[in-house]
Amino acid sequence: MKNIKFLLALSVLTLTTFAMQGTAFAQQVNDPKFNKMMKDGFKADGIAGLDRIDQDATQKFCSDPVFSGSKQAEKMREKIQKINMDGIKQPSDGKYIGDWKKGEAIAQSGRGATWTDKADTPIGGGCYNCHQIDPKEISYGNIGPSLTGYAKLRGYSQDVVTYTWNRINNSKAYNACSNMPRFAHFKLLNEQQIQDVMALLLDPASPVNQ
Amino acid sequence: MQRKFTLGLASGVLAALLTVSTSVLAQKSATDDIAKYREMIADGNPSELYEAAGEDLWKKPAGPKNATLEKCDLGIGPGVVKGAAAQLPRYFKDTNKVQDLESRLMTCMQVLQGRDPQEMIDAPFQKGPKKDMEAIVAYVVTLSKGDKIKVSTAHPKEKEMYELGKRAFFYQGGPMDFSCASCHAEDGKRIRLQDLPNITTQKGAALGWGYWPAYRVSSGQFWTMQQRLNDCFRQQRFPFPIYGSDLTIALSMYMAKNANGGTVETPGLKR
Amino acid sequence: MNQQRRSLLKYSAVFGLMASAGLISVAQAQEWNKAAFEGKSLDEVFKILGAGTPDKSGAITLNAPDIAENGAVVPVGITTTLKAEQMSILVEKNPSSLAAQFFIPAGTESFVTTRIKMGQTSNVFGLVKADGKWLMAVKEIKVTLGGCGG
Amino acid sequence: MADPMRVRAAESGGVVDVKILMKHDMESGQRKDAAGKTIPAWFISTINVKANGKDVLNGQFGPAVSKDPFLNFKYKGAKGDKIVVSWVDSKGDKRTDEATAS
Repeated sequence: MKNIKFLLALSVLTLTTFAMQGTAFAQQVNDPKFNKMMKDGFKADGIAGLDRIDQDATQKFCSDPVFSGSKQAEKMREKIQKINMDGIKQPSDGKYIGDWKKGEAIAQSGRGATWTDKADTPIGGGCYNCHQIDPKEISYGNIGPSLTGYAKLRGYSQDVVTYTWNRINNSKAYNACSNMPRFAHFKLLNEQQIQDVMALLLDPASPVNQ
Repeated sequence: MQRKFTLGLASGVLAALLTVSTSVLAQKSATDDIAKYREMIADGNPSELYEAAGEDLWKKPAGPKNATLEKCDLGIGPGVVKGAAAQLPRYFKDTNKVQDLESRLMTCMQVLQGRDPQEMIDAPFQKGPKKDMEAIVAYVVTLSKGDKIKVSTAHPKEKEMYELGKRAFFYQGGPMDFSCASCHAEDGKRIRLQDLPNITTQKGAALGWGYWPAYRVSSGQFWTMQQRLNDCFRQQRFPFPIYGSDLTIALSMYMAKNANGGTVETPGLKR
Repeated sequence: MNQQRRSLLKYSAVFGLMASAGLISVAQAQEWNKAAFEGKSLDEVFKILGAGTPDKSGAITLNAPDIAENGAVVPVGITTTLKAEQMSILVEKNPSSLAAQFFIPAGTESFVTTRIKMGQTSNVFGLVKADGKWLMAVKEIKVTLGGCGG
Repeated sequence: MADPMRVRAAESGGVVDVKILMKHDMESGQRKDAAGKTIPAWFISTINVKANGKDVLNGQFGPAVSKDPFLNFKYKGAKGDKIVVSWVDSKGDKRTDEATAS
C-alpha cells in the first residue's frame, strides 16, 4: 500500500492544479457530509485496511464520470495517463513472454486481495471476468473487449508486445478511466505473472492464437 | 510511435470483427441455456423456508422486554407489514433518519424488545442475531411481492441520502480501482456469464433492487440487501462496510429511487 | 463369528417386524444403501444396485439444463413412459456417482425432480428399473464458473 | 430440532403434484473449513411421503443432493389427501411435516 500513499501525495499536487484550473466538479466538490459518511461507513478487516478508501489522483478523477469524460477534462485525462505511463517498468530480465499455461490459470482466477483472503493468498488476474480469451471457455465477461485471436489479428511485432505489456501493467496509461485494474502499480500481479499472461495473448502456441 | 501503432492495429480490426460475430452467437446460446437453467430452479425457491421462520420470529416475544415486533412501524403504520418494503428506504420522524429495512428493524428490536443494536451490527451474517434478522427480512419482503417500488425523495433528508448514495456509487478505491459503477453503469454487460444490471437506469435498477433480498444458490443462503452490498464491497476489494451504516442506506436509497415504478420480485433466486 | 454381521441380522429382524406392524415404511426398513452411495464409479454403482449394464432407452427423458450456472444446484428430473419401480440419478464425475434413488409405488407417476451438486462438467445418468429391467438415459451438463470470485 | 419443511400439494385431473422444500445443509463431506479441516458429511439420507397413510414415494439421498433439498413428484390422488413427509438424516435427526392436497 506504499504506492497508495505515494499517489495520495501526488493527488494533493494535482488537486492544487484542479483548483487553479477552476473547473466545476459535479460530484467532486469537497463535501464534509460525504467524507464523514465514507469514513464512518467502513471498518478495517484483515488485509483490507481503511487506507483502501483513500483515493489517489486517478481514482478521484474517475469517480466523477460526468466530468472525467467531458471535453474540458481532456488535459487532465492526459495528465492522469502520463502519471500512470511514467510508472510502468519494462521487464527487468528483458523477457516479455512467459508460460501461457500459467497465464491461463492466472486469467481464470478472480480470487485474492479481499478481506477474506490472507496477505499471501495468490491474487488472480480475473481476466475472464471481463474478457473472452481462450475460445473454449464459454464463461467469460464482456466489460472489456474480446482477446480471442489476440496476436493472430494484431501480429507479434515489438510494438504490439510493448503495448500489451504496458496495458496489463497499467491500463490507465492509455485510458485514464479504463475499467481495468492497474496490475503492476498495485502489485496485484508480479513481473513473472504478467509475463505468463502476456504469453496467453502473444505466444503463437497459446489457444488464443489458434 | 503511438500513431504508427494505431495504424498497425487497424488492419486487425476487420478480422477481429469477424471473429467477434461468431463468438457472439456461441455466447447467445450460452446465455439462453443459462436462462433455461434459471427458469428450472425458479420453481421452489428455498427463501420460503426463511419466510416461515421469519413470521414466527415476528410474532414471538423476545428480548429483555419480552415483546413481539407486531407493533413495529416500517413506515406505513405500526404493525403494517404488507407493502412496507416496497417503500423503503424512507425518512422516519422518530429516529430523524432515513432507514432501510434492516436498520429500521434494528430500531424496532431496540425500542420494542429492548435489544442492543450493536449486537446485531457486530454479528456475522447467517449466525446468531443476524440469522433471525435474515428470516424476518424474508418474511417482510415477501409481503411486498408484486407491489410497485415506490420510494420517495420528497423529504430533504431523503433527497440528501439519494445524492450521497449516488456519489458513493461512483466512488473508486481499493487496489483494483473499482466502484459500483465499474460493473453497474453500462447496459448489456456481464461478469463471466452473470448479467450486470445498469443501476443508473430505471430498468437496470429495477432488475437489481427488485430481486434482492434473494436466496443465493452458490452459497445456499438467503441474503439480505445489506449482505448483498457487503459482498459487492468485498469483491471491490474495499474495507468492510459497517452493517446498517449511512453509507449502505445511501446506496440503497440510490438504487431504490432509480428503480421506482419497477416491481418488487423479492425474495429472488440468484446464482 | 462376525459380531457386526450378527447385530446387522438382529436389526433387520427388528426392522422387518416394525415394517410389518406398519410402524415404518418399507424404504426406511430397507436401510440407506451405504454401499451404493459410496460407489466411486458408475459401474460400481450399477453392480451394487444389481443393474448390470443398463441399455440406453428413448423411453426415458432427463430434464436438465445444458449449462448449470452453479454446480451447487443443478435441477435434474427423470420421466419415463414406462412403469418405473425405481429411478436413480448418477453423476459420472462426482466423487461418488449415485446422487439420489427413488422407489415408486403403484399409483405414483414415473416422474421425479430434485436438485443435485456437481463438482464439474459431467455426464448425468437417469437410471430406471421398470418391469424388472434396467434402462437409462444420459445427458451432459456443463458446469460453468460464475461470479467475479470464481 | 430440525427446521420445518414447506410442503405444497395441488390436485389437477386426478393427479396430485407434490413439491417439497427441506431445510438441511446437506454437507457433502468434500468441503474444508477455514482451518483446512474437512467438514464431515451430514445429509438427509432417507425420505418417505405418505398420502392418507399409504406410501406414495420413498427416496434415498446421498451427500450430492443440493443444500435445502427440493423434491417434486406426482401421484394419483384427490383434493383433501393428507400428505405426510418424513426425513431422517445421516446423524439420525428427523423431521415430519404435513400438508393437505388442494
